[in-house]
Amino acid sequence: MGAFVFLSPGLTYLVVLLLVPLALVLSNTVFRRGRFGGVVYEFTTENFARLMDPLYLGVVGGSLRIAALTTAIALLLGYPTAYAIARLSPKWKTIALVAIVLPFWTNFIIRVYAWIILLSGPGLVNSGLAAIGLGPYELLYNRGAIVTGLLYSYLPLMVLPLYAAIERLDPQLREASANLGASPFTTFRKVTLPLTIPGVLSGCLFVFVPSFGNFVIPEILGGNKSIMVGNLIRDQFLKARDWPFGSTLALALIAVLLVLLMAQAWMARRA
Amino acid sequence: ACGGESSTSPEGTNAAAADDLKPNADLTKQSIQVTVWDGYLPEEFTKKAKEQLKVKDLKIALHATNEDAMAKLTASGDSGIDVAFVSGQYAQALNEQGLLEPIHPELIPNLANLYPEATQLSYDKGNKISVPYTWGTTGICYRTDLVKKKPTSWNDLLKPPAWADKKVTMMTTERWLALPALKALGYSVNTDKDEEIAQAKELLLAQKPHLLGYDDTTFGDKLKSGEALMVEAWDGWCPTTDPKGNIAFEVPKEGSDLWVDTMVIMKSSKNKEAAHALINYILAPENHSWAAENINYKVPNKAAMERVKVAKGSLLGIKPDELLDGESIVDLGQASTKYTRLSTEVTAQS
Amino acid sequence: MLKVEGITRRFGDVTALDDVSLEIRQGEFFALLGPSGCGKTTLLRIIAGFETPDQGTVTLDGEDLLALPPNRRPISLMFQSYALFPHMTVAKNVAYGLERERLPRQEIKQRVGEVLETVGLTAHASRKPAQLSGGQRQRVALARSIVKRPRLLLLDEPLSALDKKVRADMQLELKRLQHDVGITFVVVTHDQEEAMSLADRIAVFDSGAVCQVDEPVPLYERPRSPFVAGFVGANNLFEGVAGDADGLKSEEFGVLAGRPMTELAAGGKALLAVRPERVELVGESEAGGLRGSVLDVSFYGGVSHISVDVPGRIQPVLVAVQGASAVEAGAKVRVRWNAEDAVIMAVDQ
Amino acid sequence: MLKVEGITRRFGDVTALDDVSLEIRQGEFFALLGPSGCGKTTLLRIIAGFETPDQGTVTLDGEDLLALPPNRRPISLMFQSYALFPHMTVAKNVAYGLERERLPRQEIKQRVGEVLETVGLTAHASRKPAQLSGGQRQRVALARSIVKRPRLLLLDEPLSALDKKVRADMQLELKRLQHDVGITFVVVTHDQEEAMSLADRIAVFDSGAVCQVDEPVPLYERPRSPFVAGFVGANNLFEGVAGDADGLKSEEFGVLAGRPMTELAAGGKALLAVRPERVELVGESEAGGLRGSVLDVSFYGGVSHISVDVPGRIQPVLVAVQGASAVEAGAKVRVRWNAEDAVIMAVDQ
Amino acid sequence: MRRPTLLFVPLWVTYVFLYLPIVVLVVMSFNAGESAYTYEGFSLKWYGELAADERVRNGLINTLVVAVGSTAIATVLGTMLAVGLARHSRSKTLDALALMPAVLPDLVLAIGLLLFYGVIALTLGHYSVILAHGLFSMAFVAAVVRTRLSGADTSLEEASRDLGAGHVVTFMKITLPQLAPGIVAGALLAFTLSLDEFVIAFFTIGNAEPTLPIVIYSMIRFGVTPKINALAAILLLVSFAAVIIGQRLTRIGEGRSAEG
Ligand SMILES: Nc1ncnc2c1ncn2[C@@H]1O[C@H](COP(=O)(O)OP(=O)(O)OP(=O)(O)O)[C@@H](O)[C@H]1O
Ligand SMILES: Nc1ncnc2c1ncn2[C@@H]1O[C@H](COP(=O)(O)OP(=O)(O)OP(=O)(O)O)[C@@H](O)[C@H]1O
Ligand SMILES: NCCCCNCCCN
Ligand SMILES: [Mg+2]
Ligand SMILES: [Mg+2]
Repeated sequence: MGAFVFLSPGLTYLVVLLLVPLALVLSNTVFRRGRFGGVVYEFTTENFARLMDPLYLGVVGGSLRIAALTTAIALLLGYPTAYAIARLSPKWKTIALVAIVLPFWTNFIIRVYAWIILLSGPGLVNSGLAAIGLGPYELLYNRGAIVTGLLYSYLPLMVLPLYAAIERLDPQLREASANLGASPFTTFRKVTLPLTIPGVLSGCLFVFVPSFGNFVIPEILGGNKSIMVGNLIRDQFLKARDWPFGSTLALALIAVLLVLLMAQAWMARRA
Repeated sequence: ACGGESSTSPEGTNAAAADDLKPNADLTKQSIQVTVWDGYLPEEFTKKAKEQLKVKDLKIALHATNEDAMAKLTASGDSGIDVAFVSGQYAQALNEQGLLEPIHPELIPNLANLYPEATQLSYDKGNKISVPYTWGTTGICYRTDLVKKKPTSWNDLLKPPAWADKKVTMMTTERWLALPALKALGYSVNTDKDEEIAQAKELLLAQKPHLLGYDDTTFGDKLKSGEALMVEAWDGWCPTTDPKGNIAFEVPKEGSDLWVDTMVIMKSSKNKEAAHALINYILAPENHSWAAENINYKVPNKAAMERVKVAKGSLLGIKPDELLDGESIVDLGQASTKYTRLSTEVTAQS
Repeated sequence: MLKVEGITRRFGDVTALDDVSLEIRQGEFFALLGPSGCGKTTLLRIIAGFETPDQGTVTLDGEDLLALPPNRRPISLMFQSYALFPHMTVAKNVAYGLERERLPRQEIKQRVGEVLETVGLTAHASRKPAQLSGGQRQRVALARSIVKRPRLLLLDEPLSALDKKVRADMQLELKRLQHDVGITFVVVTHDQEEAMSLADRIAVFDSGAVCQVDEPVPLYERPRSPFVAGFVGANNLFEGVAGDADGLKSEEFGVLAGRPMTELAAGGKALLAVRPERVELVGESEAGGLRGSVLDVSFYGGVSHISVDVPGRIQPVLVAVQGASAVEAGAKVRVRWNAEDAVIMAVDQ
Repeated sequence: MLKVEGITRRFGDVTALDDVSLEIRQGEFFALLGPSGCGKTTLLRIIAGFETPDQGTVTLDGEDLLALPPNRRPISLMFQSYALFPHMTVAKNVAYGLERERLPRQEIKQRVGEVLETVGLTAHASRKPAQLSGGQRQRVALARSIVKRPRLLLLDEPLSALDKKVRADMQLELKRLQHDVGITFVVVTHDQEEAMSLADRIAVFDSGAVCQVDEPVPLYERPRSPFVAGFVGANNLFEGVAGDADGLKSEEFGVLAGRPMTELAAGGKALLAVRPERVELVGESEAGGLRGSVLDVSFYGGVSHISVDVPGRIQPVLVAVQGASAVEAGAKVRVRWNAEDAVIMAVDQ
Repeated sequence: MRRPTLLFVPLWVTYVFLYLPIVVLVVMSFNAGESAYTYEGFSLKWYGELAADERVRNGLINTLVVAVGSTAIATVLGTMLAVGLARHSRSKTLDALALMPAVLPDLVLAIGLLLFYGVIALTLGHYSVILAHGLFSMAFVAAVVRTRLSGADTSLEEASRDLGAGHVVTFMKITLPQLAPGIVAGALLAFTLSLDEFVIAFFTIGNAEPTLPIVIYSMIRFGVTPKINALAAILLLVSFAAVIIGQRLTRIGEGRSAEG
């Protein structure tokens, strides 16, 4: 009864707008590209064979590395941030949290462009460095710039779930740990961190996924020089008009994410 | 239903297969939906055209790139679009999929305003399925004050001299990415030979470490700011009219392309008479000249070009016959995936 | 050893502690006894370092405790709400404090094993707290704080969820720890029996203030204020005025036998307190005492409580007798006591 | 009224309840008494509907309770962990159940006011639970469940966090409620005194099974099993064999005076139990009883417990005397009791 | 307890990181020159140009319509879904399904939805974007709310049921207020994501008037001018105002509930 009332609206939505569309995408993977784009309904496995091409596997691997690096930095910066916010007084907490999401209410693309102003050859960072006799450095149009942009775009998605997890920890647990002789750092390592693993996992997922599938930031900040799997998919759909192969790449991407999701579920259960 | 079937209809659908259209149809019952590049039509266009054509409604949607437009036009059952602006080879591809309504010349008297050269475009000889709106070519746009030597060859871009190292950009859209390399090697921009494409790839890979980046849209800004010294550019987007007067455009000696942005009418349109009337309206010299004056692209409309005052530094002076020296990019069907792969291989390389 | 001086702590408009001073001696078993909400937990939290007093100082052997962070204080606190780590097993919870001291693994294992044995949870060592009953959790919390053998052990209601039997074992164990290991104990409790049986000295709190600090027997037998008299043991209280050599002059009952605790101003308002177990229940026909009728007989196991309605009093007089009682509700009786068993004290206005 | 039949509930390999059957009568005050972890909370949760038994039935006046969702059962449960709604004030918490019955606002207000008065929290009506002390929270939980005047009120350790004084008031209040409103009570407790003073009947639990259901005095005075004898009151137990008319034949002490509870097979293993308050402490020179020396004297307020080390026994013999005791540790004494005060029962193998 | 100031160093690092580009954007919006990169003196002219730009204005309105609509759907359905999954289901598959829209790259979702809308021959418009945004937002709301639920004390719900409340009343009166911080956080996240979402909107808006990100995307295609910076500054200002008003409103709300 309760199950039906609470679950059916959301599940219906998910089936109609997620599963059916995905089924349509997936069904494309076994067909051929038409001569001028579109799909010819002729069974083939060539798309999967193509996927194994080191060229594409290399792009997937590179994207994984970039996304993982972004996620790791986001976690290292986001956790202490969320932790500090959770320790503020209720009034400041709200303000600090809103301040985390506020930049997001401008615009994704504009914000990414702002980094060009900062990082470009004659840009602000280099001017600053020049003032102290350093540089100029090539800060833009490379992997570092991509990671910076991804981090900038998705850091709040790390902070929010972490904050939620940390905030609901019983403060007495920390007190108990301190009382038993643990330094603040040990308390963090042994009590706070293990109990907030679900938040860590959600945050990592929320940062990793859009980083992994991104194509706008590699374009704008990476100068298109290192493409990610998102660019690849976008190009197959919009440029090469090879929907079957684009769908196959998408399937690979979904597969990677499913593996991550399962890993997450497994770790959350252990935590 | 998942996108257009691979149509077997022969190239250049003949007019006999087309609907019968009535020249005197009641346009007040028809509404037109247009999709066009941003900035490609004047702001007051909707109001003025609607008034003059007396159509029931006129709506403009925007797309950013050909690819975006293709996604809209080919994906869903009914796009609801009557008139679309796309580049020539895309018009060709849309037609191959049977999505285009043949042009009914009798409904567009202003076709007569076009240059004769504009009816001989290789992707659509005789304007059977498309009507050209702007045209131009691709070349090297550069800072006259900062280059040590004026670029004259695609090789200046492909193998930048030390003073331009990491200060050049290339376009990323796959056919234009390949163009400089193919031309430098003396091949056709429409080649489908694996061997030739492979050689182009080698050139592009060798070039990559010396690039600032790949850029289709903001190369002009990079030139102005001095981040870039030479960029691959479409003529109209090379900011030669910049007040500082330090930017110039050069078509390399190996030759280049002729690109055309065209107007097409969708087969699914229910307002075909109005669609033709709209194209006819655009081809009127006083309307068409707006494009040349405001987007700095030449228009293939003789009567219109004659009205245009060419500003200092403008590239509008290039004549149609010079333009026709450029090679038209045509759609390569199945072989176009080779270019996708080429661009993937180049951009994926680290 | 531990010196608490002039501690005040306010929460908004609630004053949880109001100028509290206490001194606890080395090796002592000290109990804080007081009604719910009187500030006992707050005091322990200040000593342990989780609450900062608005005023006052706390020193341990002369060293300012308030300057030390909680993890540097040689003090263990057992939390009233247990605060067990939900992600660790019972054994891990207990080992936590020892691991912080970097003891050899073997020693940790052994000490954890021993303490779990003591609290009777050896079989539950590998369970998580969520799989334990309330009393089992309390015992884990207790084990976790005693295993460290700190210099000062603060226990907040350590035994409230335990049954009498386990409780008695635990009490013995706490006493053993005190003697063998020389730990100083501060135990919070609202259970006067527990306080009296365990503690060397007891501080009675009321609304954030200390009322009396004393050893159990004097506290019980010579309460210094009506509050203590009422709170420690269910005293029978009679109002009246002091002055008579034999006892208290009461309006309703004449002179009631009793001994003043201290010199009392003659004619001052005073209270006479007599313990239920000091009150004798005799037949109606006997001499002396007050007449009344039995209202209710409650059997408490070892003792029975008989409430006797005495005309002229609102509260019944409570009488405790050993074992089950033969009297029945409604019986006409007399209650009486010896003068030396009743205490007379002044009522402060 | 409430009939629990053959209830079994397992959690993994823990059997929390093992074939439990009970019958609780209309208007009765029934107590579940047992050590920590024996399954008391689990049974209440099954009756309230938050746990489904693996086997067995529960009926209320013949109606199958297990078929009803918790909110349709005319039963209130006071949670051991209180389960107060943290976002509501005390008054709102208490009013919650009444609001669900759509009573007029005026009536709700009045009843909430009354019950808060009863539990002594009128002044705290507009506080949130987080601003209350442990004992105050418990009283809110109690108020919240009694205000509904349900047909059956289940209380899980309702008074464990309260001090003796408030506790006595609460106990009286519970009894009053039982009489005035005619509510049937089931109270879980691990405190035998509480069980005995409050309850009409008591069920003693051990590891998920019912050991004995009886009225307080018989339960206390005639325990039917060694477990009950040991758990209810601190009994002194002596091992031996049955058969002698006068008592128990013990290896170490010869025949110990006592009366068998039931017919016992002669020569069968048996246990003699005698209450501390039935044991008399006399000088070493007196006749009868067992010789020993005083180990420890604990003062409990109303009573003192004296443990006497009797050679030949591991456990000391416990003696309870009223008030403070004059004997000191180390004194040589004798302990003795009357035959009718000692119970002999069989030990089941 | 004393707060170690060291704790707040990362917080400040984060804020500097988040706000440095924003400050630069705002400063550059007052640039007298044409370039988005080099400052050439103070001017308000770009604000004037922005004010005259009808497309930007309409884009903003469309974005808000889409964000409000999709957030409403996502908040209601996502909360119910979270509660349903946490309390009434043990299915790992359903858990994964509910999270999937949040972890699926925009592009895949966009392509899938485009195909789907094509199959059912839906003429695209703002509502198709709202449905699409509602989908991934729902997953975010459900995830955030579940994080909160997993720590919630189930005995509160039991107590409510025991006091005579049915599933629905218990949900409204007990579960929901317990979850409120999670729901607000989830809704905020959903709203934020929708405001800024480009890819899916781009694919599913059809020929309807574009949302702001699409307008910006096409503006940027033709080069970056300080007009875009001016737009960013205005958006920021609007956000600040919205936050402050929101705070006032919640404070009033709290005040009232404290009295009742
Ligand atoms: N964080 C707080 N905010 C507001 N008031 C508080 C807070 N903590 C405690 N109080 C109040 O301070 C007083 C003392 O609380 P404390 O917890 O010390 O009592 P206690 O003696 O331990 O009671 P109990 O025996 O019931 O646990 C109480 O009135 C309580 O309501
Ligand atoms: N959810 C659960 N999972 C596993 N074991 C459980 C669970 N709930 C209870 N138990 C176990 O079942 C047994 C009975 O628990 P219950 O809570 O009924 O005890 P109790 O008699 O109320 O104890 P206490 O007086 O300590 O509260 C205990 O051994 C406990 O560890
Ligand atoms: N500003 C970027 C918004 C990204 C929203 N992503 C939603 C994820 C859909 N899979
Ligand atoms: Mg307390
Ligand atoms: Mg229990």
